[in-house]
Amino acid sequence: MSAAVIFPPDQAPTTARNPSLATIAWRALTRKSGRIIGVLILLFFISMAIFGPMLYPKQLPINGANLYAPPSWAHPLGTDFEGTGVLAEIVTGSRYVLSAAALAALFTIAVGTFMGIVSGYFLGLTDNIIMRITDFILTIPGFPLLIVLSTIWSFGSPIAMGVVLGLTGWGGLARAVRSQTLSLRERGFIEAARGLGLSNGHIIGREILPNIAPYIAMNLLLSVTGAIYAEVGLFFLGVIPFQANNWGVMLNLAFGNGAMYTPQSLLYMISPMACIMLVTFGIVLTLDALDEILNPRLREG
Amino acid sequence: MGSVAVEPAQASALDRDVACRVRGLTVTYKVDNRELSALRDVDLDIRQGQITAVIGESGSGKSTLALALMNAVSKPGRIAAGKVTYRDLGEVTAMDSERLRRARGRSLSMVFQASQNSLNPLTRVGAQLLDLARSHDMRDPRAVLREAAALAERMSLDADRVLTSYQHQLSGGMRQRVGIIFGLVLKPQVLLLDEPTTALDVLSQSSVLEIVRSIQRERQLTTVLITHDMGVVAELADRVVVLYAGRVVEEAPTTELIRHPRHPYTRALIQAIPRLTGDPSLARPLEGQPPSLAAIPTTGCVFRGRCPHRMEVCETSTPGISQVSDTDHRYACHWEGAAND
Amino acid sequence: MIEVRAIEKVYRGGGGLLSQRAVKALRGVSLTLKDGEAISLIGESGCGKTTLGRIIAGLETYSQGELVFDGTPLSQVPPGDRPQWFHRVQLVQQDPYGALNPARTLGNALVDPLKLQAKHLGKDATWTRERARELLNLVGLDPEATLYKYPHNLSGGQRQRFVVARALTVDPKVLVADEAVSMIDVSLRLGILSLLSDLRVRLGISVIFITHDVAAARYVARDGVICVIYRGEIVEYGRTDDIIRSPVHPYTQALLSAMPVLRGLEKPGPDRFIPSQDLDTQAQDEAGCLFRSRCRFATERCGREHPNLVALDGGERLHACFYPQARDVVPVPVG
Amino acid sequence: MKSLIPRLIRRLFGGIIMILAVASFTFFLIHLIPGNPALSKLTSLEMSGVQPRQAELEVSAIYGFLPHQPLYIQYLQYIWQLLHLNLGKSIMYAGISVSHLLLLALPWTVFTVTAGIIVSFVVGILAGVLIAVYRDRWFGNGITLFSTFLHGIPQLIMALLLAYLLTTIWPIFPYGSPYKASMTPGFTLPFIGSLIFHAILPVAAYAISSYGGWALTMKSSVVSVLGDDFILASELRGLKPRIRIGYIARNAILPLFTTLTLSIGFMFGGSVFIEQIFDYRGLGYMLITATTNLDYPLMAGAFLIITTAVIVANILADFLYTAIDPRIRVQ
Repeated sequence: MSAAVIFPPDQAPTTARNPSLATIAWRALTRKSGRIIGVLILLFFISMAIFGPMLYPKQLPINGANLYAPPSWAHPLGTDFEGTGVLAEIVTGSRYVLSAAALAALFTIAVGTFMGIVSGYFLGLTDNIIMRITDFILTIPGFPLLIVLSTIWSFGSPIAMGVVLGLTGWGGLARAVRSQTLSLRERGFIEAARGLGLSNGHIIGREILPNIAPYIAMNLLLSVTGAIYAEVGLFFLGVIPFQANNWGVMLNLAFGNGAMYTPQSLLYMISPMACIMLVTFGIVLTLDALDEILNPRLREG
Repeated sequence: MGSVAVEPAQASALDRDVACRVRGLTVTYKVDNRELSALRDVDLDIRQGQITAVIGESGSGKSTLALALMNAVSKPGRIAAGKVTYRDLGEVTAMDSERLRRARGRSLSMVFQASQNSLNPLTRVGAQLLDLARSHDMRDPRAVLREAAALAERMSLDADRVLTSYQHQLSGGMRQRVGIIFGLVLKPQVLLLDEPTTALDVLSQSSVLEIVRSIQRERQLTTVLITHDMGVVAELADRVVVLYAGRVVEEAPTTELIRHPRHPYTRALIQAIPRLTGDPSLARPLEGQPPSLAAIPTTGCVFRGRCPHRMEVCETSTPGISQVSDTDHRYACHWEGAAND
Repeated sequence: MIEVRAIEKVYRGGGGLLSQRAVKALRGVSLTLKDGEAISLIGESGCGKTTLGRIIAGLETYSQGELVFDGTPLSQVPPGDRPQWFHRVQLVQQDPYGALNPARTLGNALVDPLKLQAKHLGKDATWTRERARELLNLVGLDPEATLYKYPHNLSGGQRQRFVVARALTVDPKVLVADEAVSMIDVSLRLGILSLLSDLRVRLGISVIFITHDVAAARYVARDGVICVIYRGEIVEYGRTDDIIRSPVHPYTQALLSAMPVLRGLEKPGPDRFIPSQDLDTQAQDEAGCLFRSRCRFATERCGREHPNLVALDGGERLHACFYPQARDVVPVPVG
Repeated sequence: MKSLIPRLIRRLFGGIIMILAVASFTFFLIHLIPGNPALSKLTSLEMSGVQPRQAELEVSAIYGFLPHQPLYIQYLQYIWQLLHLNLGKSIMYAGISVSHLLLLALPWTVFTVTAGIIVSFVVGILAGVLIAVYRDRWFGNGITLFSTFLHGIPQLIMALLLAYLLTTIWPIFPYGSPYKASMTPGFTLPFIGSLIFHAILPVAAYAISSYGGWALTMKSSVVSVLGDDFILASELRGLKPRIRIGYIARNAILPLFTTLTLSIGFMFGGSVFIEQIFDYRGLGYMLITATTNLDYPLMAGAFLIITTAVIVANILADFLYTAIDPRIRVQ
């Protein structure tokens, strides 16, 4: 009996290796034009954060004679209430915003994934305790909590900011990862692995994690947007001492110095907001591709 | 017993006996820009007042057929060719949506798989029966409730309890009986049963089959039974249509089919049933895998990949319909051995 | 040899804090399974047969009684050694779709436990690779066509074969197959059943087959025993042929009656009856015979006294009915 | 009905525990603030020559506990005062009790947040249904894109944009206070009209920033309900379209109530920006001003009340859900 007849063409026996991750990623990216745009936006901002600040002096110059100037060659986005170039502020401010957001996202993911898997896999008392804490964290509104915390802990540096955002933001992810772990447990393969004597470490690392990896990767990017909003918001409210220029500080100064009341400040007001929205937009577009890259079932299609 | 090749038109002898006629039915699904046929060129007569079973495994197209009989194939599928005509309703494949809606549930009613929840989880059973009655403009919706209660009592259910229950308060066997009540309460002309007992417990299965059998006999209700289980067919059906990979491969009265299967697939299927009597080691597993939609060959015999009697001609030419002489038994196979039992 | 000694399983919970209710899944079940023997556990869903299988496979604990493997009771095994101890029993689950990790290749799924086994036996990586191929061949899968695939590339029947191969990686002495064919296409079911029978003969492992399908139970345990379970109790037990030919407990008779008759080849047994009442899984009645509310032969005594499992005519067969009477409910072959 | 009452009791009990936990958190927070403000206040009062007894009374009135006593006594004092709804006295609004200040602030926040939730919920659900119905056409894709875009804009940005664009660049709406400054507050038609007119932008900021989430959630909910077996069954039973739409709508909206609880916290959290930007003297405004002016009793009180409001709103949402879903209501 020839195998070709028994097996449908798309399931024909193959000994060929599966395509490499790079090939899969490239295919997924090029499938929709929006995805490429998303990745390009992100790359643009990342390089701005890395190299941008090198182009400007540490202390940006003030020019009292050139307040709220319209765009010019020297200042393509005009100037602010002190005559400082808006573009210069945007570029130098990006490093803090993006690095703190990236760190916060990493912390959030690490803590949330750990808590969620441990809670969903071991169940019992561990689960009970972790879920109580999660409920608590999820119920308390995030911004008010951060504001209150700012009185006892100065989190002006990107690392401190990342840690704080990570420690207060893992609740949602932990709960989602727990429910995914629980539903994986329902399926037989976890039980089978235990019956075969495979260790808990193996089961968590090799059986559970690969299944929720796409979800975690997507949340990593989503947490970046959440972290950007949080830090920009805190600086806007002025509850954290400014250590460096960033987009939140720009909004705070604009708001506090009356830029709200004059139409001339249009570019100054809009620029930091536009950057935040562009980064968000880039992340959303990239997420779409990431989902396909990491999901073995979608890859086949 | 010899066999002769016949034309499909000749095959359907008596119009008076036929409640529903399917001709040249082809249903395709659009997958990745390819049109794949789930059913191809199906001819079928549903006899008036009888139970006609359609048996097939997954990928045979039997669920698609159930939908097509109500002209309810939905995207990405479509009825690409053919007609489904009922004696009392006319051609459902040509009806506009409002006429179709009036026919569904009223003249043609369907009992769904036991594993499916066919009830709205947020509304009581009684209220949903009233919705059904109002949708079909019954003059006295209360009478429908009374009829439902009578049916419930007959199925040894507590009618008051069932009608005031939500779906989640009913066990699997009870839900399926409620599904049957919905199917019968408006006194349809044709009843479709789609895997009515799959996923039910053994004892529930046999009592549900018993209920269907007795009501069908009493009302002489034209019934179509869609199933994968030869046991259910043997218990209920008067006639059987065997579907494989979207094609009808054999059709005969039930006892005739079970006693003298002709098509190699039907033979293998019956041989693969473990039974309570006889030598268990005589049962033979069926080779190969069930058909997958993407892999159904478009020319030649659809079963050839698993067939022990495969010949060269099976690769190139689609077998025509042969009829066992002087009987109501038809099959589609090139193999000469099929003619002998 | 496996001995199940008077095992009870009680689930707590249901109904909130105030109305804590205990659900008795098993009420003192005793069984013995010799090496290489086949036993089929039959009953409706919710009767406790699955729980029993999972307890034997070490996936669930029991409340009372004792589980004994080759003379060693579980209670004497230190908790740390129990996973290793339960290696000898492997469960083949009902759902072959959930039993395989969708995110990993089949090769990995097979090699992981084999690596543990290799370490245990002092073998090297070559042995692992060869053993993987050997096992796939044993269950009728083509190794080259299987190892590099993901589970979604296989059909239901192929998956279940693979699940059996994976269970064999740790050289079990017992396979517990829990409704192992109910989610597979009809045309493929017999293939899996005969695979289980073959493995038992070729490898000398015992098979515990859990099902509600009496015909499948007979096929797998044709030279073994059938054990009928109702609401956590064994109600009838005996050699497969004896149980099928002359069931004495009304519940067994109901199960056998419910099997469809292949008209044309068979006709219904003269005593066949169809019980109209469904199993009430919430039933609270504890006095008397647990089956009496659904039993057409129940008497006043059945409501008063609880029938215990006793030998029929002093032989090997056991039953738990006050009025054991053989009835012809099985289809009779014709022509 | 049987399971409803125990569930109610359980939820209320859980809520009280939660509020107690938050109160404990604020208590310890004040102790962790660098320089221990309560103790330093006491010292400075005593240094300036106030009688020790008098100084103690004053500090105790402000913070609700006496800083030089053992910690557990301070804690008990604090909780005891809380049980009497005494949150201490404000520092920046010298001498005014925190509970009085917050009582005045509460309606502003509750009014705008509730309006925001209702508007976004209703509009979001309608948009979600439209997207689901037209999901394969440009119209549906258009709304999806628009909703995804709005969903991505944080409250801060939305509020700033609305305020700047619609009051400064295009001066359509008033800006800077919750009602016209020249008016005297009272139950008069012009005053209420002015209140509503001034509230349009802040409510819009709340609503727009969470509208997208509702629309997208509702869309996936409708799509998943459309795939349910009973919807196909209702079609094949020939139910009238009107009845079928009712089936779909009820089943699709229900799961959204569980998301509502998360949204409530998000909305209250956003009040810190929106009240700051639109100059509403609500809870969020109080929290920010208290924090930046080192008025710790007011800060702790505002935080506690915001959290309590969220917890109460969650319990209400949970009840609404329980009342609608028979699967929980009837066992």
